[in-house]
Amino acid sequence: MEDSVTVERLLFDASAIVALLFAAVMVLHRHPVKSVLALVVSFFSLAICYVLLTAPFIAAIQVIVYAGAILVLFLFVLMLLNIPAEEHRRDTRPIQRFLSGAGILVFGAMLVALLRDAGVPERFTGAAEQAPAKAGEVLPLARLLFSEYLLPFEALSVLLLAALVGAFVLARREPRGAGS
Amino acid sequence: MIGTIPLSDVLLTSGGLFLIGLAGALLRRSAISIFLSIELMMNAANLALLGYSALWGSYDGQIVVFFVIAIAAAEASVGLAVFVALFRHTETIDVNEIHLLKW
Amino acid sequence: MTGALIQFSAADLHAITPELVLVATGCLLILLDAFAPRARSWFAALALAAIVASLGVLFWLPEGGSFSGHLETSPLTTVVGLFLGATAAVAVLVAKPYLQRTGEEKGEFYALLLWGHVGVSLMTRGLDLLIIFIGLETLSLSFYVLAAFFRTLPTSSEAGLKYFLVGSFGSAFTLYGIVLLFGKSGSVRVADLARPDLAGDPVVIFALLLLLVGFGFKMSLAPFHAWAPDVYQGMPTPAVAYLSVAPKGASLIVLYRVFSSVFQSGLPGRVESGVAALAILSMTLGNVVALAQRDIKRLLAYSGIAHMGYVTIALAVFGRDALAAVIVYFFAYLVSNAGAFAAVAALYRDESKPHAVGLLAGEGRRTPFPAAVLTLCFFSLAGIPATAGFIGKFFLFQAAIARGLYALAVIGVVNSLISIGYYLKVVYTLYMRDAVEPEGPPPLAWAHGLALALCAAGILGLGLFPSGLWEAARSAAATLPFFGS
Amino acid sequence: MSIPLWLIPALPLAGFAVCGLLGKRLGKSFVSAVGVGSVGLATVAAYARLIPFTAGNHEPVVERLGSWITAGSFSVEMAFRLDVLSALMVSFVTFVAFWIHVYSIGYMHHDETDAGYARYFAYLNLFMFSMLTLVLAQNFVLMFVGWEGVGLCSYLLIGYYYEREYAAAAGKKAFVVNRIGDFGFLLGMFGLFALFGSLDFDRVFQAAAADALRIAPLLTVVCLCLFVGAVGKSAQVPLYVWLPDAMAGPTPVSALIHAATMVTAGVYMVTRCNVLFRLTPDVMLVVAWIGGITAIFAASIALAQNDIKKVLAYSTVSQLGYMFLACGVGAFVAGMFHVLTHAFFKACLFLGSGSVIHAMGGEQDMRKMGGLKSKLPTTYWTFLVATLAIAGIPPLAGFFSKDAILTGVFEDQKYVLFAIGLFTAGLTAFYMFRLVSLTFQRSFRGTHEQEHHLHESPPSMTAPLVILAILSAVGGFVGLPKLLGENANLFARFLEPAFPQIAFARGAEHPLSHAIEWLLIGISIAVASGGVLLAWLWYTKEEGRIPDRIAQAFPKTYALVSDKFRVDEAYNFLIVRPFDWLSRMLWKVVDVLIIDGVLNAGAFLVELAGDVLRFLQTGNVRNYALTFFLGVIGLMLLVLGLGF
Amino acid sequence: MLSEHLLSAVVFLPVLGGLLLLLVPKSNPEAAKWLAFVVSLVVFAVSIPLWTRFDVGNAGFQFQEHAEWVPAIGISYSLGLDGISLVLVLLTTLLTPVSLLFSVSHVEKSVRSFSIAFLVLETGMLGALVALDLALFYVFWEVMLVPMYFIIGIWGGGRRIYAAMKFFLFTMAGSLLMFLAILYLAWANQSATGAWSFALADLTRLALPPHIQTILFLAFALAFAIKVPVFPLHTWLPDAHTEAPTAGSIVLAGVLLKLGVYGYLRFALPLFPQTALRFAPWLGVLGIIGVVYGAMVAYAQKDMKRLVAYSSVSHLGLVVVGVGAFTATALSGAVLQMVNHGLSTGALFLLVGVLYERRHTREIAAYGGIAGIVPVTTALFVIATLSSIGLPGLNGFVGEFLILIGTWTSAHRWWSVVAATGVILSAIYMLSLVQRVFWNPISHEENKSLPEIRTSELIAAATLVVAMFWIGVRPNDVLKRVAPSLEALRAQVESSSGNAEVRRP
Repeated sequence: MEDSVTVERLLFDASAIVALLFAAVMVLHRHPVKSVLALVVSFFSLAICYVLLTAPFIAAIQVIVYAGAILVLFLFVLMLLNIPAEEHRRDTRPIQRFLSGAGILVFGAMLVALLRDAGVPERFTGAAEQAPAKAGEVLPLARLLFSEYLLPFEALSVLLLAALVGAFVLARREPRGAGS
Repeated sequence: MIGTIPLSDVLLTSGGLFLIGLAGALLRRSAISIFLSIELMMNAANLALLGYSALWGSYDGQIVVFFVIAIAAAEASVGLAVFVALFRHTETIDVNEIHLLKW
Repeated sequence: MTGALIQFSAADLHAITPELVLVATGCLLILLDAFAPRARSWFAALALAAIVASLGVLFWLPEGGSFSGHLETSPLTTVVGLFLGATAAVAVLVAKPYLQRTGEEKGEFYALLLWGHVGVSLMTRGLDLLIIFIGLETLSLSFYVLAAFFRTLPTSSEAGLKYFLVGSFGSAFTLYGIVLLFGKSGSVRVADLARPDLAGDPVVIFALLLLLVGFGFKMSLAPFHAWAPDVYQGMPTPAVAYLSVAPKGASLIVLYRVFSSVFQSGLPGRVESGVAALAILSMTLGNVVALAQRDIKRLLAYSGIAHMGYVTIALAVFGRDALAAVIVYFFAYLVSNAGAFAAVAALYRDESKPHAVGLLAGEGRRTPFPAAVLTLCFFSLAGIPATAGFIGKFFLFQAAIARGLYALAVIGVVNSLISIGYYLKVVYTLYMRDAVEPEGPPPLAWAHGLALALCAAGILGLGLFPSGLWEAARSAAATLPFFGS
Repeated sequence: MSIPLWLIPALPLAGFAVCGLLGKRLGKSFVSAVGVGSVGLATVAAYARLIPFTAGNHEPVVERLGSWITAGSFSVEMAFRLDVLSALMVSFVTFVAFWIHVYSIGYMHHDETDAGYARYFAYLNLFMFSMLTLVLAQNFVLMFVGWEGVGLCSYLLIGYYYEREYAAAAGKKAFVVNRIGDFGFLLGMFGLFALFGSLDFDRVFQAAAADALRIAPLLTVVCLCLFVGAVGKSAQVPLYVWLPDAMAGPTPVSALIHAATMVTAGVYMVTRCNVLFRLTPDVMLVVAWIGGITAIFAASIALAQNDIKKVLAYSTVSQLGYMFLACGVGAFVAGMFHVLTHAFFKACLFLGSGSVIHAMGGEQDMRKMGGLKSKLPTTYWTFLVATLAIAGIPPLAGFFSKDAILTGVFEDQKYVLFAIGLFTAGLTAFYMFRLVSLTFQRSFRGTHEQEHHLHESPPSMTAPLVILAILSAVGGFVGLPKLLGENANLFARFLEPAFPQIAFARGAEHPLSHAIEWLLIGISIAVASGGVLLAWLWYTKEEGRIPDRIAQAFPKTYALVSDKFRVDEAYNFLIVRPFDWLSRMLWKVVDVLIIDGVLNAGAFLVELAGDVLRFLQTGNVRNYALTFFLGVIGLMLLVLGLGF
Repeated sequence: MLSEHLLSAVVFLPVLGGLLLLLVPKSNPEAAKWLAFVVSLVVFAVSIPLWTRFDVGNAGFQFQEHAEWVPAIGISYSLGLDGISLVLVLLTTLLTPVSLLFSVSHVEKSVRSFSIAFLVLETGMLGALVALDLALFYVFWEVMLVPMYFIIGIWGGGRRIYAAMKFFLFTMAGSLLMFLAILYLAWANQSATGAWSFALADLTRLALPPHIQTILFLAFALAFAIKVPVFPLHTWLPDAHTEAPTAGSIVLAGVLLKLGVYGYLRFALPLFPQTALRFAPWLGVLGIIGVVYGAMVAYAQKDMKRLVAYSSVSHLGLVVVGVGAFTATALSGAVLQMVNHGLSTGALFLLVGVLYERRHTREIAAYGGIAGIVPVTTALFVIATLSSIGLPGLNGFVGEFLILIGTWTSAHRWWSVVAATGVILSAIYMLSLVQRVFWNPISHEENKSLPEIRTSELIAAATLVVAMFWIGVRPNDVLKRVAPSLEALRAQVESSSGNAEVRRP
């Protein structure tokens, strides 16, 4: 399809670029705290993309849960352990860097080649046309969640429970000498 | 075509994010940074999901994203707990320094 | 879209009772641990009871889909559920004395084990990719924690870290695969993948391969195996006994479910060759490297890698009999491998030291029973006739040959010849060398003995009378849609 | 048919069983009773069958005890045969053997242990069993049983003094060399079976006589194989080497086995198969030449030996050569006749030497003897008679048989062989009298205590001597030459039936004129007495100065001869040592180095691969992630390829 | 009851006995030893009716039993006995008590386990000999390895672990490919007839394309050739025999090796007749190489057991020649020779064991001149030697003779010429062994006080000697039972191979 330039699209691309940019910063920056902050920015701009993709609710969760809760948790742990910046020294095994680089290039090539036209098979674009772009309706989402997706929802509870208990088991500071 | 945003933009962005995450996971030495990169990879997945979901005009994609975010959160809590537990022994989370178990 | 928000029927409730029982018991254990620590000695019994109960329920479930077709109850899920439950039971039996000895007998251990187990069974029963993914994650999270469970041991924490990092790395790939499949089919239901035009689509194949990678990782299939030796070594042995068996079986079942739904008309040649390549690599690498291992847990890890190579042959074969063979193989693998880890747990005294094979010298005479069971397990893993392991290989290679994959079969047997090398190394250390350790392992607890006895019985029982299991596996395999059958 | 034939060998077998199992406990006297008794009974049983047989028409008798081995097309019976040939053999085998058993009582009495004594008689009885089976067998396989059985007994008896290394070695040597012969015998049997589908004497010979032309070429090979067997058993060139060493055994054994009976089995076998041999002239020629060469070769060695038993041994070899010479020229009768007479005088000689050695306290070197005739009169006179017999001085037995052979050779126009035979006769006379003079005449050359102990042997030993001496004296009259009337040669007439007329086969087609026959007789007498006289002159009268001078004149030649032409050394160098070397090579190189080497190398490489690959497991989780990732890429590339 | 399940009884009594042994307290080794011995005796007793009630002249399988095992893929528990298996079964049930009787006075280390292992081994061997279903056969075939592995590895000599591993891996290497071949056959049958089956009778009816036949045949042949062992694959044998405890060596040489030839006759030949006949010449050539090579290498040995072990290579080479020649006579000879080799080599190993248990060395050089000190042992050893070098009147001769003469009448006359040299060679190496060990002057003081053979050992050895004489004098007792089955086999092979390459005399 020949692309028509619209505001939406510009906005999307812009925020996408920002997201990519800060993601790169996150990866490249040697200081953990700073890279976390970079990630926050990247997540925010992703949230914008979400909105443009007619998923405001998810965008909200993205901001609140991800950028808000999770990354803050990261920062918290970083402070707790006051991890220093990865001091800049030559990697003892350059092979790791080299192979990773090469691998990423190859894999990148694949991804691009695949995703450039990873659209929906033509026969089903019809379905795509009658897209109910009722932006930001939460109710249907909730309905689905409690009917169609009830089981995953309940399964998720087990997962969260396990994670909770697990985190508690591991992080709980043990009275020294206890055990063994 | 979602509205006027071509799907390819979305997917390529997500792919880019995935690759960047990948790079981070493979190149960073601090366990936390590695895990951050992995979070990024999951976000890449989310973006793609939303793109497709919008394309199909269904909510399923969004639901999945919703779950993924929750899972990511859970993973984060466990992961960080693991780091803390390990840190108590090794005083570092630089994975280059952590190789009691090998060969 | 009117009426109650939550649409939820008694049938659904009935369908997930097995999981519910386990989850509830898990919570109960946590609470007891917090408020009635003195009940600890009963935790294992409680957990075991829960597992047995859920197994019992399994047989009373009405067949068919539930939760609007997201959860399957079928011969397949029943048989596989039996397999998973048995594994969990063995793990619990082993855990009891083991944790007592190491002073780590906590409710959390059992709880996490049970919840992880729930995750696994959801993987096998889930009819949509989301449930499968959640199940996978539940399993992973629980076992990340179990890996690091011995917080006093640096090795344990390190195992936790490694498992966590590589694991979440892997699940990112799995997730991306799921996303692409969703994108192509517009739904997360496995059934909706069954569209002729999808089978050939490179993106779909790419996505399926990502799934193969992700679940292959759980199966510790080379080259996605690197985590296994380290994690097994650092992880509490009972947890390994579970992790090294149940999730692997579940993963392969999931792969079979998805592949069989996409490739209605058989596996495309290139995919088949890809799977075959993984199988060959895994068999060969696992066996060859296992020869060089000194630590028995690592040795078992590599032997596990090799065995996953063998079963992956069955994925390449891709058919009803092959799936049945997979099921039989995993039952055999359960009794042999879980039994082996149970014996290992019984034969080593000190968790903080590596489990060097050399330390077993002379145990054959000093602690005859565990040693004998370990030997039996190893002969079974090596595929000596009259043991379960032989039966597994028998049906596996039979399927391969019937499908005309002779090369795979030949490479398979050559590999099992190599494997005999290291299995016998352990055996002769047990029986033909003189003891090096001043004192033998601690006295055998009854639970432990029971676990060993069950495994031994299973090995010989399956080895001598495989007929019943094969029939069951056949009918179970019929659940999935297969070309031809 | 009062006594079944199988009983004749069975009796000594029983003796063997008793002596072998109980002998040790029951003591010498019991053992001698059983050992000699069983043979005595066998002799009686044998004659009980022989006398009626000889009296009656000499129709062969076959007694079958039913099938022994049946497999596929092959089948062979337990069956015994009494015909003129076996009758002849049985008659003298049992007789001589009996007296040698008697002799042994005295000879072996000094043997320290009861166990050894019992062992000795057990072996001797076992030998009798085998020998009688050999001669009485009705088919080749059963014959082979006896054939190998006598070989075994000779092995056991040569190695009787097993604690002496050379005795043990000699026994082994005898068995192995015999086995080489048996190898030929086996192939011969296979060939016969392939040709005639049976190994029964009657069947084979009749079939052979029936369609001679068809089978002739293959039959030649078969007969050669059979003859190889005979060569081994009867110590012919090139397989004679075991017989001289065999003297390591007790002297009665040498007398019985290595002179009178076993070694003649080869001659018996060839004669038994005369139908086959007569059909294959080429083989006959080989037989004749082997015989002739052996005769002269062994005789020449005997010239320079100083060990009394060694001289006798070589003379035995030489005499056996004579017998084959006879067979080779078709004079089977003469051959068998010589077998008979030889049995008498050679047994007598060996027993005599035994008596000497007994008296000399084990001394066997003739240079340390001399002048024994006064001390051991009986031994001396018997010995002298036997010597004259073997030398071929009329009218003693040896003269007739030897003359018959020479005549046969001449009739067959093998003049070179005739010359050889004649010369050998001379040599024989010479070295035998050298022996006599060195041993009995002249003055005693041994130590004083030896001289002190010199004594005549007990009657149990002298009696056999006398009897055998008498037989060597008169035994020849059964076979007077044809000159003295057509029916003079009872022996030949008796054996008639053993040599059926065959088409295509050629007998003696040009009979000699009486004049020539007389001439031949004259020549042989002259040669024989010449040899005797020369020996007497050189050794008794001149006290051996001339031979010494000759020896000094040609030291090399003398050394060569007295070293038996160093044949053993040659064999050792050409066969034994290469064999040792080769077998060690096969083991160390092929087995250990190549086969195991390859296998271990394979195993090692796999192990090595493991040891290398395990270091991929660096312990660094980033590397794990990387391997994972690379695995993903690899899989993708493999399945999707680069250009999707 | 017992009567129609006679075979099952014979096969499984030993294992039941083994379970019974578990009840014996570890503290009481004597009881364990004797109980094991008694069990094996009972097994022998039970196996006698097989011999007496065997319908001589009936070529087919007798005492048949059939039951479903894994019906879904047609694995059945079917046993049967014909002449060939009959003699080997009796050999097995005879040699086991003999070995156990010998062990009674010589096994000290964990006696109970030893006895159990031995009884399990017996079941394995017997099962393999009577199984008529390939899957069942394979199970028994492999199960044999495990107890033997332990017997060598635990109760063996100095390099026992190496030997045990080598034995296990070697044999496994062979049989794994056979395993695949069996699976292929079953599948071929399924795709041909639509029904799964592993029954020999069914699979024999398959008409496979030649190239497939060739591959499958080679897989089978490899497994059996390693077990026999045929020339280049023999190197596991000297080590295993040498390091194994005496009882182990007896059974190893006496029975296990035979299973190679047996398997070839029972399975490889009927299943792949054309190919088998096409490869027969190779087999024969390897056989004669084995005869000569084994003999020569044996001659070079300095270790008594090693020498006897290599003599086995030579003897079984001769058996292989007989099988390769494939005439009725040669085949009968081969089967008989298997029994003979079991008896003579068994006896040799037993008597070497007698000496070893007294001096704890197998070095030939450590002996010499002991005939006077241990006359009975000497006598028995000499008899065993004579039997092994094929002296007429003893068993060895009959077998050898039949093989050679049968081969001579086959298409490959020259084989028997070469193979007959074994007659000479065997005399050379065995007699020099006898000379160096029993004759010659006494070279070592400690030998002067060498104790004579014990009664138990004497009985064990004497049993074998009696058997040697019996077969030597009345070989037909065996031959007439074997012949019909062999005839049937030849008929079957030749008819289905359609070529008369095998010339009848």
